[in-house]
Amino acid sequence: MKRLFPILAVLTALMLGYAVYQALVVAPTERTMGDVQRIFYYHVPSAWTAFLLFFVNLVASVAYLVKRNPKVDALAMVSAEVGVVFCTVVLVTGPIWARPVWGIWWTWDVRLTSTLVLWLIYVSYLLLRRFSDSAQAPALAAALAIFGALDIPLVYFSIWFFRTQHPQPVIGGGGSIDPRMWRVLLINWMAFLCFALLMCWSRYRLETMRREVEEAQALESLLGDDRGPSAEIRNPKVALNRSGQ
Amino acid sequence: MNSIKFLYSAYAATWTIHLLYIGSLVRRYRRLKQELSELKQK
Amino acid sequence: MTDAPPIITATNVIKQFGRFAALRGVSTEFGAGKFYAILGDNGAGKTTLLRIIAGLARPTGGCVSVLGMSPRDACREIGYMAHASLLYDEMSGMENLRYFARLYGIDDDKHGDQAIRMVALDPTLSRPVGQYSQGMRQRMSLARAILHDPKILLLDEPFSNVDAQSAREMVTLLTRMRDAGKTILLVTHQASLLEGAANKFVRMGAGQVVECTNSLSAAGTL
Amino acid sequence: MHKQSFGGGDAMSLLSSTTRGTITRATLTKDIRLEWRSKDALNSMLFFSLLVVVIFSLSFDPLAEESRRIAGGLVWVAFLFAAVVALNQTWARELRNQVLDAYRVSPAPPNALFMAKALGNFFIVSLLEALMTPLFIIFYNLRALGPAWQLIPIGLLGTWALVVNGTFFAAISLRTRSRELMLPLLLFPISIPAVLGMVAGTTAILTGENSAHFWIVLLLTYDVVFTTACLALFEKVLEAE
Repeated sequence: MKRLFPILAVLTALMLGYAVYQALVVAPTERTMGDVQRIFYYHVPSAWTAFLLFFVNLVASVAYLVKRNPKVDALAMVSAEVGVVFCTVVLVTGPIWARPVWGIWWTWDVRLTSTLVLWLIYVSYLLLRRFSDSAQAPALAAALAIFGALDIPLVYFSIWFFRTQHPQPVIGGGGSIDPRMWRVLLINWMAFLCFALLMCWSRYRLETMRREVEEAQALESLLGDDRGPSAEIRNPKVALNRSGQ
Repeated sequence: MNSIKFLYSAYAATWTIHLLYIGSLVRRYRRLKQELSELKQK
Repeated sequence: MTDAPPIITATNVIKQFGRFAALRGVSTEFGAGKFYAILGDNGAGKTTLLRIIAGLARPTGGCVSVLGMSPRDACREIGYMAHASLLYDEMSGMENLRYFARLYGIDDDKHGDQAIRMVALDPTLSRPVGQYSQGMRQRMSLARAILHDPKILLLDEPFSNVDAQSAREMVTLLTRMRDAGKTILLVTHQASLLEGAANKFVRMGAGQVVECTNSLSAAGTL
Repeated sequence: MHKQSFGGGDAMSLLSSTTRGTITRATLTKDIRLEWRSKDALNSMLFFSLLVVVIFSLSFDPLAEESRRIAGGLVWVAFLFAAVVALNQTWARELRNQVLDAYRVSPAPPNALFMAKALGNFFIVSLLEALMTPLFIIFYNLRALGPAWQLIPIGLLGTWALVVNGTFFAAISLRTRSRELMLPLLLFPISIPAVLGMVAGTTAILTGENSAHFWIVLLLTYDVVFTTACLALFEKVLEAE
């Protein structure tokens, strides 16, 4: 497994390079938008990757509540974190694309707004993980992930309806996409998927390592020679959990 | 065309975000390594 | 380890709170109808072990069985008392017990009345519990723990806020309950109070059971 | 050695569903009685929302026509913030003297506790809304141009939407390091569709330009979905230790 990592890394780098070449040189220039349309090859694959990762997070969260397997919990947290990174890319590249094309940075349309809400929900998920201690975080975070997943269709519907009531400047593009564009898009998506996998992999290894260190420190806290006051006094976090059941 | 600078800035932004994240991973990894070596010394 | 049939069994129980461990592999048994004093320094894992037996905390590893069941399933046979009173300060003793009785599916006032009398308090007292003296509050807390007549009593530092006189009265109460057939596990660092009262002294250190003896003198100086 | 089980069915099967109702009722009466004796949550919330009304009305000078368009947003944002004040108090009483542990060691189902808390919060927040609505009407010269009776289902469904998730996330955030700070951070993102439903529905009725039916259905769906989710997952939150 460990040998596979550098191989995958090299492969991903090659793919990403090839994908950039495809996106900037090979793909045909769009008629109305011009070259700026090439942002599409970064924006859309990032969105798909983010959604996929959030879906993985949901599956892992449900699985954790059923099986209580700490490895599944690590997978849930890793997919959420990398998902937020890709979602950030979507939210940053979106306005950069919108500005030259629509003349505005942002519009409260369905897709933009629900992606923003999705991002907010998963940022709150990561915050919850950061602010709760590691004994309780998995179950709490899993519950929040399920709530988030239930929320998304409602968010989409409500905003969709809200927008149809209040007409917006018509958003261009649309229509059918040139098959050559499709090909470039898929190549880019594959490259970004590999890249996401790579990041998840490293983050997962980091998380496993963090847990190992934590375990070692826990043992140390119990056996160390400098064991003066109780763990509760030295670690206010534990004391708080005791008092705040 | 002027819009080309938007294209480049979008690509640059994407990679800045990814590199920042990878940087944070490396930083966290280093800190863990250090904690691990401190633990081993004890 | 015990001469009485075991009623609580802990098998290789591990508990970790983030960077701190509380228990690292506790395996022990508690026999029916005995009075156990669980002793040890702060941070030795006494409270954590008790909370796991009470079903309040989930062990990181290993398992605990009470009467052959999981602690949660055995909850009707467990009475739990902590150094905090576990009572609503703004309500009177009887009002408190009436509410907690409901949680056990008990509808009448008889059980509450009986429990309050057993700890030598007056059930008709209308003062809110917040205005009780420490000793009285502690006894009311015991009344709450024995409300549903459990087979097992778990007490976590019951003497931490009370004067010596009240503590001695409490010990007498507990020995009487032990004689009536209850199994008692009491966590404390004031071991001397239990000399002659407890049947077994379990000493914990660094998240493990260090020794289990029949008298205090053998349990080392504390 | 049997496997240690904390999961769903065990604790619930200990008591029948009728006793579950009894426990919910007992907990609710207990909470209302305690709240009546101290009036902590109610007083702080009332004063807080009065402040919100006054500060909002200072920030612009509404004409009847204009205020109709924005009042929906203002009213619900004010209620949302006031509700957070009340929701943060929900579990405070159970933490004092660690009474929550007494509930947790009993065979009483966690669901019953959740339902009692959510109903209690619903009661308090509704009371607050009933007291504040006249203030809004007076300060902003409000008069509905659409069917005003529809404001009642929107109010009830919207309040339940805030309260049911609020109670749940208050239980989550009380297990984190910075309890009171965490609640709005978790609650607001999830509540966005509900808040949009309340605001847009109220505005539709006040201006009389659109029908509010869609928003009522949306709020109803939201309530059903999240009440089910809360009841299904609350045990996992309560037992997370």
